[in-house]
Amino acid sequence: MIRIEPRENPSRAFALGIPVLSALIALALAAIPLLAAGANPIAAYGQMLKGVFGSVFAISEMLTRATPLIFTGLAAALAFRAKLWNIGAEGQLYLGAMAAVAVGSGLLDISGVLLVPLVIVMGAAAGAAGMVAPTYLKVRFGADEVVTTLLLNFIILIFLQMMLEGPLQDPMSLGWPQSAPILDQGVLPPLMDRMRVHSGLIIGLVLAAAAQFMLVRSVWGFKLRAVGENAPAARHAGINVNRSLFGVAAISGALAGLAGVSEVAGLKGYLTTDLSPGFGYTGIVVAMLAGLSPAGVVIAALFIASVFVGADSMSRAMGVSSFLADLVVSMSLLCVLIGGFLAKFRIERTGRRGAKA
Amino acid sequence: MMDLFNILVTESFWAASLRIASPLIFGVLGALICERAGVLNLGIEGIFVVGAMCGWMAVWLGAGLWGGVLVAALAGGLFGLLHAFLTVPLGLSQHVSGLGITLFATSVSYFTYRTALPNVSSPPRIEPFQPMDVPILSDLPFLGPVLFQQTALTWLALLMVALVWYVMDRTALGVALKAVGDNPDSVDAQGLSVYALRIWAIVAGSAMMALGGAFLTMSAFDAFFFGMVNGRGWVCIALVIFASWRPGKALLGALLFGAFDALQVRLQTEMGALVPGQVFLMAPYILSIVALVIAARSADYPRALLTPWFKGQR
Amino acid sequence: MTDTKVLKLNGLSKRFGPVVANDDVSLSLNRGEVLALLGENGAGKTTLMNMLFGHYLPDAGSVEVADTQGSLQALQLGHPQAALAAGVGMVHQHFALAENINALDNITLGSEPMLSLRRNRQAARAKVEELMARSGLTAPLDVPVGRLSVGERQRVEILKALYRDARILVLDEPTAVLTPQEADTLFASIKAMTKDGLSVIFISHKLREVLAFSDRIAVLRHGKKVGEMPTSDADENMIATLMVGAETPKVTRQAATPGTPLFSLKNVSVSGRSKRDTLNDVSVTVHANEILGIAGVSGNGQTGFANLVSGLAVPSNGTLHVHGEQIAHPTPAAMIEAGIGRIPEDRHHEGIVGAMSVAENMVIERLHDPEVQSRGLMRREAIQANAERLARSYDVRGPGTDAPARLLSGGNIQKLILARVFERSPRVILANQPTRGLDMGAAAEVGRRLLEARNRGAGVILISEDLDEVLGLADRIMVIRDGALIEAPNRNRTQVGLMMAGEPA
Amino acid sequence: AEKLKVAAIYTLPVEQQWISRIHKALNTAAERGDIEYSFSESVANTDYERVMREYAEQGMQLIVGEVFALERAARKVAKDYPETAFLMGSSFGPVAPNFSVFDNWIHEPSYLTGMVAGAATESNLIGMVGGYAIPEVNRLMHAFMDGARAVNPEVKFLVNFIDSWYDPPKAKESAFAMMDAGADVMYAERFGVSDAAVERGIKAIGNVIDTSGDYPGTIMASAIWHMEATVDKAVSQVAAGTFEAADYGQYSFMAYGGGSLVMDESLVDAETVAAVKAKETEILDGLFRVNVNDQRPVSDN
Ligand SMILES: Nc1ncnc2c1ncn2[C@@H]1O[C@H](COP(=O)(O)OP(=O)(O)OP(=O)(O)O)[C@@H](O)[C@H]1O
Ligand SMILES: Nc1ncnc2c1ncn2[C@@H]1O[C@H](COP(=O)(O)OP(=O)(O)OP(=O)(O)O)[C@@H](O)[C@H]1O
Ligand SMILES: [Mg+2]
Ligand SMILES: [Mg+2]
Repeated sequence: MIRIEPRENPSRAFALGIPVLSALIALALAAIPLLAAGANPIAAYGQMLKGVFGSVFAISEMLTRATPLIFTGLAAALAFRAKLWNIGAEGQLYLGAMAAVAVGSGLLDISGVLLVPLVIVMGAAAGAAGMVAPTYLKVRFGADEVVTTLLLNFIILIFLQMMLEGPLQDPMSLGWPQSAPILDQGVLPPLMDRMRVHSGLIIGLVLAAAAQFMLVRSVWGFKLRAVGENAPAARHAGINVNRSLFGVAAISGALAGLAGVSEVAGLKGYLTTDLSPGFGYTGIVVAMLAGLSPAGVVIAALFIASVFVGADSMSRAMGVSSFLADLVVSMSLLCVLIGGFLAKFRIERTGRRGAKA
Repeated sequence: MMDLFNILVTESFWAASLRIASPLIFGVLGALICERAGVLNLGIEGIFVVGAMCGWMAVWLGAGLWGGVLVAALAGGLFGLLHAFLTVPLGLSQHVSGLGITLFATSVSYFTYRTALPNVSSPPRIEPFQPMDVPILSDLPFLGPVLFQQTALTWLALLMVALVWYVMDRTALGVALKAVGDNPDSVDAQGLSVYALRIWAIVAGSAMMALGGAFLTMSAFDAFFFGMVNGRGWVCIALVIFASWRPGKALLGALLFGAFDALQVRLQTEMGALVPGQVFLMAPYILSIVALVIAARSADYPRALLTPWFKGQR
Repeated sequence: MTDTKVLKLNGLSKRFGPVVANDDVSLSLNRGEVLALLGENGAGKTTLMNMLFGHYLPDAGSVEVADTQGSLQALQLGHPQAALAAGVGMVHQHFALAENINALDNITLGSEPMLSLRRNRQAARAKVEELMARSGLTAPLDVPVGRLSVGERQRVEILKALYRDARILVLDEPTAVLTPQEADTLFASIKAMTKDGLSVIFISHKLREVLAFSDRIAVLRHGKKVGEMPTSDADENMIATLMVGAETPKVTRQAATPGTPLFSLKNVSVSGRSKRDTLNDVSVTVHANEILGIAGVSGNGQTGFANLVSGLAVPSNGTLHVHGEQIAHPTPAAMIEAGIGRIPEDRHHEGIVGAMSVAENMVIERLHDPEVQSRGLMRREAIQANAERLARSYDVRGPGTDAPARLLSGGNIQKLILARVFERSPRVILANQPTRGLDMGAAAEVGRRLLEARNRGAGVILISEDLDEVLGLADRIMVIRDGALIEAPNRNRTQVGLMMAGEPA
Repeated sequence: AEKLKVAAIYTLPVEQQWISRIHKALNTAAERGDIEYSFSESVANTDYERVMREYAEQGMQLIVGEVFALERAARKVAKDYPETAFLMGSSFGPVAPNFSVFDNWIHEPSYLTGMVAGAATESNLIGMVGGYAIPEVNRLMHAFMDGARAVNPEVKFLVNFIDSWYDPPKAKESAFAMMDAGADVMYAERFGVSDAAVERGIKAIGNVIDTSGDYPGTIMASAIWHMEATVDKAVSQVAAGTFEAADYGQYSFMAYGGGSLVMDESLVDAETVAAVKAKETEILDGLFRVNVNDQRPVSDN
């Protein structure tokens, strides 16, 4: 029989060391698929490191990959804090991206000082709408938001296809379902010459800091936590639970929408149906790895991005299937989850019969 | 409107609905079993992929069709066991563990497939389940084509509905499962193991989900493709709530979704010139949400869903 | 009474982290005996019983249980299954019932082979019906337990244990949610069963029933056994002293003259989802310097009444006045604003946000107060100082004001809520089951605070199922039944009890 | 001679019909010993640019791929690596000095398969199931429809898109629905359609790849894409150091052997075979040009 006991005073080194150790274990486990594919694991690890940290380019690519994850991670972290299970960041991301190209690709030919904020605000608003609607269905009809947000992802993606074959289609695209590019003055400026990493990253970091501060210090954050931890008690104490839920729904959706804005206005320039390789879903993982802490989201996003970019680059260098990258990411996630558990609890073996004296 | 009516009375439409519903029936039953025991299994989408890949691969390697079904179920059960380990004794977040399992199961399947078949340009095919032509019954008007020209796996799905209903409603095991999803303490206090019940429920439910995947490669089609699960698992997560965790309603929900989907194809073909085709593609999802909104108030959740339970703690 | 031992606990110890819940406790039980286990909140009573039943694994010690032949056998620890097989049944302090299945299924759960495809429901039903007839404990068998009243649930819990042929029955605070009459019936049934050889350990904070129904008393303090005696040798004072290690001051009510009306309902109805939260045409006025006691069997509309006063329920008709002003749209915030302090019935679920700190829970009802926040930001120093001050003056004990409130014991949670409520000097106080599950010391403290508030001019509404408590504290008594409030003509215990049960006074 | 280092980057798995043709041509070149071939499949568009740069950094001499969703970014990368040759599926033009483009211009054989289908249908109703309505697909469908109308003015079409590249069960259901509506010849743009045709015992027309071996007796004709001409041309130019930015689209034309028609003459009546062959010669001789129409096709009603 085993027993699970909370650790009394986990030391700091321990709390930090365990996740790192579990990430290393995950990498060790990656040797299994590598060997199965006939590659040399040791060489592979070298390639992996090189792929993330080997050059300024590699690092900038890792940051580029992490940027949308910071937004979607924050979106999930804040909503989950209020126990509002927003599984729809993927759809909200696309809503944000659609709004961004709708206003940013020529509708208004205004100066960048105005256009960039406008693109950002419209994208955020569209994402927010994408989460407020299911929240309304939850509050008004009791429709479970896990389901509605999940299904909305499909609906929005199909809607996107429709828009890209219709009103949002670039007349110059030769029939391809893609939007016109964001005007030059509407683009989020890049951070480094010749690199893809762009100022969306800065916006993400600032928002993460703001979210952390608001959550811990503000009345808004206080209410949010109270609603999430115990909604009946919060209601009893005079907190307007529905208003809090709608508020956090709007913010969560807006953050996911900003992920779309950042990808489309910072990176790709125009919108296609495959803008996001599942950033919305990965955001949930990022948020949970971060223990729903906004500051932690940044670290978790960097972690996931590093593992992916490293493993992806390694798979190419080693000539093994590129599906390896997702495999390594998922193994790291599972190991870090277990590790996080071991950092907080210890598992005790107890005698099967009777007690130890 | 006349068109719609004409479609709804054709046998082939209902046969198609049942065919489309079959993998969903497995999936929604699997989700139902897990959630009845109090554990959300978002690994379903990945477990579908595993079932589709392993079942197909086993047949391709010569295990025979039923051998493939068995392998798919075992593989699904194995990933279920992993989810169970993470969420039951360790009590980790069911959302994250589930999404992690989906990512893991999908990437393992893809990687394995590609490593086993590095250089194919068109996926190898197997001889899939064939529609069962039951001599006299198949010739019945209407019911014949709808019911008796389905494959054995569709029949297995219907059988599973009955089985799950029977177990849930009529056996001690079913009562215990329902109880452990409502209040684990009630089960613990009666000397049953909360852990064992939950773990086995997740394993069984996941095996069931994998059959849904196997249906895709062994009955609906005869080869494995990347991405062919295409969100069917997620749909099951929605349907189980629509079904209020009842097997009969789960069947109904899956059939409704299947019917919407079958209808969607037919309407898109007929009216594609008038309305963008995507409107029809969206319809099953939108109608699911509408159905959920209507059904939501009456849905009584397994109260312990999402809440981990630890022995000897409060 | 025979003196054959049916149960021996030998030197059981149990720690939870730094807390020593049980320290070398030994106890024995005779056949046909009723043993009362007493102690303050957190003294370790439940823990001791949980070790006996196998929920917790002791750190040290052993348990012996008599088999059907009467000889003591070592019990395998840590396995409820083993305890059940040895004839030990336990009724938990918090119901351990699945609400989505019916009573019969709850009772037979775990007693049938799991993998069998058939169940013998007839035999099970016959056995339960026979048990109900024999024990006098009845409950509807075919409705989901979620629809049963607390009293019915309590009886299902006991039937569960009896169904497993328990020869030793452990009852952890079985009467905390019962009316005096229900409690008396329950004990009468149990007493009858001891004639057939059933042995009982029961835990209670109600000394009246302890003295009336037990044969022997054992007292725990801080996890240690500090006394054991035949009930005939004990009296209230002596037990109380043993329990807390000092004498507890008695709460005594002095008469007071009611002042101006502070809170009034005129022909108010609330349409709820069940009988619990439905009110029919209720009119009542609470005055300054007055404690209005509302007695009644749980489930008769107390929840609806409390929701109304808390601002959680909106009246379907009638008017509500606080301090002469009508409140047209009651919300919790509006009620707090109007000066109503609320002590909720379910302190864990409605009273506190367990994951937030004690300090945060102390200000949760006044987030707009400039003392608590400025320009949308929480004032941490002020909140901390407030918490320290309140913890001191209301004696909230626990791991500190920074610790999550869930770590407090039930009694201390209640003190936290009292501090939060009384701190604002509310004009009207709603106290819903304020002493449920609290030990005598803590309960006395609540009573003292309520009286103090009334003496300073507040109007108090005290909702309680504990008739003794109502009789002891209230200046005026009303009985709630089927969503209606009826004035009690006098303070006669029996008569009010009968009114609660629905018989004409 | 030193083997040429060639890398390919695909946004979908190599089983996808379109990609499988590029993959096959490159594998053939590798087997011949001309090149050393590596590839990345299922690369998300977000990652595409990084992968291009990584391969360029690794010293690949020729990079093949498809840049339909990132036309600009890809051209930017090419500019940053002028030493590397890029041969990309693209809707736009080449960019000097090193960015060449190609596309599956097999509208000519598609037209011919349309003639086969138009002659074969008895119900005058042809079903077409597509993945996404992108120009690459639309163009071939329109060519097919033109071919069918040329031999049978009565013919009508049912068109359906499943909005997925990989959902054979769904494609199959779409096909069944069309057959229920009376279609007796199917245009099989996606996996799954021919399977439905086999089950119902009707005929189908293949596209891009030759699947007649998998569905004997069902596939009357297919328009096949051959990337060999394109790939071999590019490889030899890179090897010779003469690679220039050019539009390789023409190498997919029938005249260059980039597109061809296969026909199962046992399933097609002799008259049609003759007519199709005559038209094929006209095309090869440059006497007939098949129209290009990239608009989304819709059902007739
Ligand atoms: N599962 C647990 N985890 C941590 N601490 C526990 C646990 N169970 C009990 N304790 C500790 O054991 C002590 C004894 O608790 P127990 O519930 O046995 O008290 P009790 O005497 O039953 O109190 P009450 O009269 O309020 O029911 C408590 O003070 C608490 O600190
Ligand atoms: N989950 C937990 N983790 C750690 N300690 C706990 C936990 N739950 C309870 N405790 C500890 O148990 C002690 C008593 O808890 P418990 O709820 O039994 O109090 P109580 O006095 O018995 O109140 P009640 O009236 O609700 O029975 C508290 O002091 C608290 O520190
Ligand atoms: Mg207690
Ligand atoms: Mg207790």
